[in-house]
Amino acid sequence: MLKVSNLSVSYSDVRVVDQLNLTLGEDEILMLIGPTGCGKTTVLRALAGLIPIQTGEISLSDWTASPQKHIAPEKRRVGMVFQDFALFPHLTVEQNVCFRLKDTTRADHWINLLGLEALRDAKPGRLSGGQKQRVALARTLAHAPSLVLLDEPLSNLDAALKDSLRWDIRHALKMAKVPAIWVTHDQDEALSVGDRIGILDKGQISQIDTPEQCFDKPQNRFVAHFLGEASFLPGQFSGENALTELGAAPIRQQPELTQGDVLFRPDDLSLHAVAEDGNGRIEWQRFEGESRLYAVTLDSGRLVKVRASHENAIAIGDRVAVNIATTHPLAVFG
Amino acid sequence: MLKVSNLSVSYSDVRVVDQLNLTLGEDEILMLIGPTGCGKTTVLRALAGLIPIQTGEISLSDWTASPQKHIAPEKRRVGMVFQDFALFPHLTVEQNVCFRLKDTTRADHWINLLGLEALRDAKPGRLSGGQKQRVALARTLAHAPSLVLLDEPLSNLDAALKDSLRWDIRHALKMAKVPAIWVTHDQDEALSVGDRIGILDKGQISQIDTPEQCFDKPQNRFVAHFLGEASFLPGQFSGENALTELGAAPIRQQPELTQGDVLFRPDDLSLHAVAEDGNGRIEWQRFEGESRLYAVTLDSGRLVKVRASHENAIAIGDRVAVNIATTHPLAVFG
Amino acid sequence: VNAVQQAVSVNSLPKLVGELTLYLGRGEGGLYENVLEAIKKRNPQLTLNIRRGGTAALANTIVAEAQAGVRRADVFWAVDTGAIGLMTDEKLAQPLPDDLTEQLKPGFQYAGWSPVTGRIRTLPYNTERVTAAQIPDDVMALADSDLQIGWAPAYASFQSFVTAMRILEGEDATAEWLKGVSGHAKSYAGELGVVMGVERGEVDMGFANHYYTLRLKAGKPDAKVDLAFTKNDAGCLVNASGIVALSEGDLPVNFIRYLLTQEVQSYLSSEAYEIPLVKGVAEPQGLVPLNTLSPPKIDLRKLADIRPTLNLMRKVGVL
Amino acid sequence: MRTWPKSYPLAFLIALLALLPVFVLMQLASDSAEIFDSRNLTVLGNTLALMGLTVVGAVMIGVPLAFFTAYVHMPLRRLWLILLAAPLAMPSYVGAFTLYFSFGRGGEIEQWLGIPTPPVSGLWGTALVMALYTYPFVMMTTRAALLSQDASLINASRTLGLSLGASIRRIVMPRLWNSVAAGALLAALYALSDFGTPAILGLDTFTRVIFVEYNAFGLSQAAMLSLQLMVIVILVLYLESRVKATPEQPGRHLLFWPTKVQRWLMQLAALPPFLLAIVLPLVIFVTWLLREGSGGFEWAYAWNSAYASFLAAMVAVVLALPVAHAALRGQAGRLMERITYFGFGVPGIVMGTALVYLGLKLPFLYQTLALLVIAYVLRFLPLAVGSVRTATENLDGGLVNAARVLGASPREAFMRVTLPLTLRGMVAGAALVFLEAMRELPATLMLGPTGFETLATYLWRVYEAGYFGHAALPGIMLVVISGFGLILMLSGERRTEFSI
Ligand SMILES: Nc1ncnc2c1ncn2[C@@H]1O[C@H](COP(=O)(O)OP(=O)(O)OP(=O)(O)O)[C@@H](O)[C@H]1O
Ligand SMILES: Nc1ncnc2c1ncn2[C@@H]1O[C@H](COP(=O)(O)OP(=O)(O)OP(=O)(O)O)[C@@H](O)[C@H]1O
Ligand SMILES: [Mg+2]
Ligand SMILES: [Mg+2]
Repeated sequence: MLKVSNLSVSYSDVRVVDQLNLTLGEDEILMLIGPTGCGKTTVLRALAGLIPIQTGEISLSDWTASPQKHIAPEKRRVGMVFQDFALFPHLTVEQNVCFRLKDTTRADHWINLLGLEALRDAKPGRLSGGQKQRVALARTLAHAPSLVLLDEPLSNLDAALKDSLRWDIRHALKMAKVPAIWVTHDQDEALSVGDRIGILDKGQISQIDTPEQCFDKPQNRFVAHFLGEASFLPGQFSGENALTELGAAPIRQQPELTQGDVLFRPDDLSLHAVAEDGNGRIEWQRFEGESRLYAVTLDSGRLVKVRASHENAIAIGDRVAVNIATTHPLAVFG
Repeated sequence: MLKVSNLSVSYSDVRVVDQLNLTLGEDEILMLIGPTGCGKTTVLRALAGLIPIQTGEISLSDWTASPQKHIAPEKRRVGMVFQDFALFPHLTVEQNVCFRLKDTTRADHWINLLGLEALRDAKPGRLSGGQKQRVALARTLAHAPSLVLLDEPLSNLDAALKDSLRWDIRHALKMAKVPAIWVTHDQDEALSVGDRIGILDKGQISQIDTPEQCFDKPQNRFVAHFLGEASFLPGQFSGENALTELGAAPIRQQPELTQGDVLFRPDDLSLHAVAEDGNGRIEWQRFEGESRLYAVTLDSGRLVKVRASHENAIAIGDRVAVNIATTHPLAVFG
Repeated sequence: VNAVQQAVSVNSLPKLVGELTLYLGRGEGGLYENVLEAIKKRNPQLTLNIRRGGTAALANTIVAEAQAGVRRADVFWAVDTGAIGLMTDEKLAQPLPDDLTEQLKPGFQYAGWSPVTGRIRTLPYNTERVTAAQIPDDVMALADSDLQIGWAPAYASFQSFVTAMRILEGEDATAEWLKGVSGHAKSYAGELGVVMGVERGEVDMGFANHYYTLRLKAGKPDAKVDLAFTKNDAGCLVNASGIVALSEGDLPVNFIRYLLTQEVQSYLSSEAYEIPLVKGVAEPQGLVPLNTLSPPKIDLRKLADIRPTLNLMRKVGVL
Repeated sequence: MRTWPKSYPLAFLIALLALLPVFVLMQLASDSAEIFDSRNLTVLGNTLALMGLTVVGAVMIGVPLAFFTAYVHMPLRRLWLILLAAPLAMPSYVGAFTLYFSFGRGGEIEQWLGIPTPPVSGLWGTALVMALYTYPFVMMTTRAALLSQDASLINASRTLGLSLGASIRRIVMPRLWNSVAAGALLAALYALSDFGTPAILGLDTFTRVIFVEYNAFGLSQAAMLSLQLMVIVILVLYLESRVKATPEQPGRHLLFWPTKVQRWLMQLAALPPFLLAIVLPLVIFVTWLLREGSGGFEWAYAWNSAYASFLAAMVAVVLALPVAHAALRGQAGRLMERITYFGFGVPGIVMGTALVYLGLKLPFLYQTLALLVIAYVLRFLPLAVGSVRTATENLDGGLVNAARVLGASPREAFMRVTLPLTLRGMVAGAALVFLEAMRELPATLMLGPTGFETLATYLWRVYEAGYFGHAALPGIMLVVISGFGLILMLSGERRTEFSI
């Protein structure tokens, strides 16, 4: 079990991670997301013992590190997949993966699973970006650490591989019963793979909860914006209802609020083209394969995003009628 | 206008790009996607003149390169954002971006737009992954090339930034009227930003067409699988209809085929939980924010993926009824 | 005729005027320097350019220059007679006037070059390990003594000494002698090393030019080393440093005259412990007077014939 | 479409220039009858043994010190670097002499402290002294490589559970071999060509045979023997060329912050080479200085030394660039680079004489400072080439590609990307040439302008005459000026620091 309390990290004078607290269960997977430069990699580096920490305490099953008591990285049994791979350029793929292994069966397992068989004897210099990432992944997982830190481990892989790999990794982590912190920029990944999601903003955790909770009940606008598309419309609240310019919407009751903004996800709204009237105009649209995302400028001037089937393509500038289509209560912010 | 004909590239003996043909209009953006290691980066490197080509011809407005006539990279006026950034470690962010610029206004423009103002004087060594990527992007765009090659330019950025940046880049490319080839692993990116998509498989182009065409009318199963989730069910075709184990489905007529597989996208099907009967069981499900993706093992043993609202969560192992819900004709393969 | 002739004084010499390039085949610390400084001071109109270097290296340079038709050196002052021999063999040396050569002691008068100072072969011995009486006065007897001997076979002075022995005693005797000594000898790089080895008691005695011992004792008065001499054989050979005029004219010759003056000779004798070779100059302190020694009579130019010596030493296996 | 790399013509010219002295040697040797004397076989054995031991010793001292100076954070880091590189400025014959003089029965150490010490002589003693005066070759080339290695690899290795020491062994060292080898090559060539040290310490090596011939005016035989020595040189060059590196991008630079105690211990361990190679000779000379007083020293000697050496260092580095560049472009370039090493493997006097013959072909240059600088460059070019090459070799081509895609010509890419990133190697190379030129003797004596006295020639003059007290001042000056030279060059290196 990992326990981090009041962790702060600075580079020279700049505090990059600020009083961070988190605990991780036996085999829990925490997805860490946040804007670039918010300190995700720094948190991982601190946990791995690669940079000194300024305040707080990090403890795993059998060690506790603090600013006074630095534990060397190699004593922590923490595995890390680096954002820039950090493959050993003088070793082949196989030698990289088997780096410290006596028994290479686990290495073979991961080499196979990650489709690196044909590249066993290649040096990192001639691998493609995705191949390098897979080697880095295999190396860490094969060394069976007691805590796994993954820094955007799949960012350079194609969607199909990414999709199957994230399940394989999750599976492996669960099987080995090791906790993991997984940094990602991919919302699908964050929402689907993790047991919990932590949203990091300027070195502090904004919300840490299950994917469903984070998505449906974001703590604040930052989280709402950061996970999925979000549009806000002002409304007057009365009990479980809010009155907005698009009409009445069911909301999650917040007794102390009588007015504020209602959070609409693109699928909470529907739209159809109209010859005349309607309540807005298409600002831009984007093809997403199975669906299309429309941005509509309402007549009030506010912009909302609406997801619709890919079949009906409405041209930019056309008038549309936007309606509230949700049946579940929406989140509101004061 | 870029014209590539019969381009082949090998590393020592291994042919990585094989007889590739493509043309790019004045200010067209081509999204290049494909599995890792399929040769995307290699294509870009060949276009930039960084590796010799074995056969074929590459021509841009004022030059033509062939195996006999190598044109030096610096003579091609081709800009490239490298997958591993390739920032100059001894130069600051500003010096990197202004590398060969006399007039730095364009550099300032991109530094601003990409939010690098505060990092002007930082050396790459202390940048986060996403920050590096933005610097690489700014550097290329600021140098105003006549063809832009982007190798996964946004893979390390968070979703929100990615989303806005891809529009900014598209916009800039269109404004400057430069054609671009943009390698990505992000399906949303591929489908939404590009004018056309090229799907590369083992060094050959499988299909090159508009996003809509590629998604709706994939040339072959590989393309279908690669762009979006795909399930196939066998059926008997008669005219514009196919009879499958889930019932009748509208198909795009293919006179020469009387039977084959029908391609179902997750939104072409619908499902609801049933106490008894139904036609399948939930194999796994995944939360995607606004929706949930279910994998259902039909009683025939085949697996289909169905997308449904995130509100109704059906437990794994529950029985469900899957129905065909599409109104538009589906693609079929012999 | 001039048995008790006084050496010439600098005061009686003509002033040197013009530019002169001296190749100085040895650097004697500040001492030669002081001599040259003094000459320059007396002759303000003389521009003296000095090029220093190893004697062999400078000799080779002069030969190379001559082959290329370039002449840079007017005078060549060399430590050992081998280099002088090369100059005369290559016909590069200008003849010297008789009145100059006649200033030198008998046996040191040559037409093509002039000896400047002499050095005598000595047997430095460790005063704690052996007494003077134990050192034989016949160098040939050392071959089968049981003394531990230090020598420097690669050193030019030693090779001149062997050459002298070869001339005096013949090839075979010399070969026997080398073989005999090598049985109880320790090799050093140079004769300074030999003297130091003796002083430190690594060996009982050694072969070295006299001045190394005198200088060592000057810096370290309690040094446990003293000098012994043999009689009438190569063991107490007096060899010389020499000077050759390479360009015609009076200036080089007159320059050489300065080196043979009373002042210069006695300065080198008292400060560098070199043996003055001009008639009527006192010998260095701490060295037994030259006239009490009995050096062998030998034409020093013959010492330049070093090739057979090397072959001999190689054959015996000491080189 | 294959065209000659742009650096080839220049490199070819330089290689040709480097080959000229060898041609002269061949011409000189053509008079010689004797090809090989079988009696020289034991001498050959001694030479090879000395070379081997020297390399081992230089690597064993130089590599740890490279780590110490590159990775350990401590006050006065640069001073340490300078002190540890200083042995290159001290002529090794001086060191050999003083060590011989201090150790052993009746040596100075026994006289002062009454502690008997083993003598420094024979094969082991010679190898020890040689290693003491050649380890900076290894230290400088290795340090330059260490500074450009990406530290994140050590981090990766440590998170995989490997201790720091083991990580260095398995991750840093294997990527370092080419730089170590480049330094070791220089040490080996130095050991092959040095005369003074083995002679003083009583080891019979090839150079002594050459020296005896030379002094007996058997110049042609000496040249022939030197050419034979070059066969060994070629062998060593070949062996070194087999060590290859994997290119990589430079990255974050690693720095360790040891505790006070650790730092003291490390500094204590780093001190002995400096004490033996620099302090001991100076102490001996100073005691003689006190006994017999100094005289005749002029400050101009110091200026002459510094000036000529500095010029040589700069020219050598500039010429090293195309050669190093060519070496990485192909077989032919590699060969050209190897040729430039010849000058360093031939004994100084023989090389000096060859250069006299060469210089005489250009009478307007003969005995001018310009020719002396050319001679230094011809002799010490390999010091610069080796350092520059290893630094460039380790650099991944990705950055150059990035520059070219931005429109920079290969030249511009080289100047603005490769060059700054390999500046460390260049500084190391310049420093090596500078230090080596400071102590160079034979060529200075034979080729410098008449009357041009340097610290090394003055030191030799007084040493040779046995006036050791006079050697103290030039000895100290050599070390001090080397220090200044190094500071000057290292300040150039500092500007490219891109570590955190
Ligand atoms: N220098 C090289 N030498 C030999 N093979 C190479 C070299 N560079 C790349 N390859 C191989 O060529 C193939 C294509 O590589 P490329 O980098 O073009 O892939 P990619 O499509 O960009 O993959 P990714 O999406 O992972 O970046 C890979 O299998 C790779 O291993
Ligand atoms: N060595 C360093 N010295 C100074 N500042 C640094 C250093 N490393 C990182 N930073 C700064 O600290 C902040 C956090 O960096 P970090 O790498 O943790 O970001 P991140 O959240 O991982 O971003 P990304 O998603 O882009 O990888 C950034 O603003 C970065 O510029
Ligand atoms: Mg990061
Ligand atoms: Mg790629």
